Amino acid sequence: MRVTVRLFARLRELAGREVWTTEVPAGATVADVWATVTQAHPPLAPFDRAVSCAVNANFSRMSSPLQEGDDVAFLPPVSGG
Amino acid sequence: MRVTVRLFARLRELAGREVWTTEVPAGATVADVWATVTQAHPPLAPFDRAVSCAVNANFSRMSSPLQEGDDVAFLPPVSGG
Amino acid sequence: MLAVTRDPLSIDALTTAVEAAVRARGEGCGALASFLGVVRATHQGRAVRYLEYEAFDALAVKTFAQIRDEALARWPDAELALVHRVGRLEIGEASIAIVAATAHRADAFAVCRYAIERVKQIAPVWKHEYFVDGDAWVEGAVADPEDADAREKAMAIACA
Amino acid sequence: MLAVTRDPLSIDALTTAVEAAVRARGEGCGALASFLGVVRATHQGRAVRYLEYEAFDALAVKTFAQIRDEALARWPDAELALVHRVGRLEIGEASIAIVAATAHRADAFAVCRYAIERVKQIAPVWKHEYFVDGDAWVEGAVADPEDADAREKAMAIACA
Repeated sequence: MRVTVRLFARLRELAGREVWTTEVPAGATVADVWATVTQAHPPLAPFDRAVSCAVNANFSRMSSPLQEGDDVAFLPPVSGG
Repeated sequence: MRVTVRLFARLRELAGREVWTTEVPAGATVADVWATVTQAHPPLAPFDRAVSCAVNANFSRMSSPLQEGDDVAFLPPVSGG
Repeated sequence: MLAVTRDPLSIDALTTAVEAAVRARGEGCGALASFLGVVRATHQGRAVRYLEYEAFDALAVKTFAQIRDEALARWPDAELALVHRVGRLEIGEASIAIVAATAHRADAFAVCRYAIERVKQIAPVWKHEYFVDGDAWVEGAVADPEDADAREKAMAIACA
Repeated sequence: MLAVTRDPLSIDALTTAVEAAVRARGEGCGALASFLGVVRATHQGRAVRYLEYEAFDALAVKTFAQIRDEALARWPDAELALVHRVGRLEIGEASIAIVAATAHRADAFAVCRYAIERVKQIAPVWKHEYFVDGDAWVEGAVADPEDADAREKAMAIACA
């Protein structure tokens, strides 16, 4: 199935890309998508334990299973305010 | 010597007057002026222990001696904010 | 930035002034905390029509300066603006505006809170409430700007 | 009153909206506490040229709504406005404006403080600092809006 991947802030800068679609196996989780992202962009790997994720603009868990067409966002540690 | 007396808020309302001049003996203190005020306006007497005072628009003590021409203000408990 | 006025209050105007004052002194502030006291529609169950505030203007401004001095003695990087409105105030209108600026937010909240506590303790300002069924002067603290206990109480509340 | 914007922020505008919202619900608020985060001229000794803030807008607004819900669960009489600015911000400009309204002042300060602490914990917003001699992303908390420990920490700071 196809999902959209979206990176923000330093993750976006390190990967050199912001939004793209990718093919993942049926039943894939957010963590599976993250694994493909870090494989393609090794500089993101250090964020393994510091990344937050959102599916369709709602906070999610790395263990959440995805649906066809989901929009999966990865967020580095935040610094608003 | 002559001093100006000035009342605020509820003191002014109870006395029915706001600013006037009065004659006090040389060496009189703020407390002496207050005594003449409460004598002339008995409804103010209950404020004996709750009145603050200012001389020439600076907070003062009831025991402070006055000078000719001083402006003596009496302030009921405050409620700003 | 320390005043008694008959005009409506604006936090934005005070913010601009305070931010500029702190920046002129050095690095600038990173945090501004503000307080606005507003006329409520009821007081202890009674329906309020409007309020009238009265101040001893000259002494009030000196009192605000004392409060600012006290705050800066404790928080040297702070700046403080404090304006009290007097005259007739309708429901929803603001009676007091305080803006405190510091480098970091914890201090900004503390300075702002300290200022409003001190105003309520010592500022020569009086509130006269006009209800649907009568009116009343509000009488709170006996103002004594030298009272160290009151000052410490305000500091304890601010730094809780 | 919960938004991400590229425009300059105004506490006065939020104050008007919040006061009206609370009044529409009942007696109105007596106290409004506000917070404004401002760009400082230096950060850890380095001279700042400007900042850029980036947000995940749609998620940020939902996060602000969660923060408001959390605040209202604890302070049912409260109302909260929260706007974060994004894009390029110059020194002295405000990045975030928060206005909290309640009946009484202690709660207003607490709600406002709670909101800024929570924003820093969970809002999907990022600060990119541009110095005279380089630039850096600022990375603070790992955002987890379900983390009860973080929520309790923010509450403890707010209610100290």
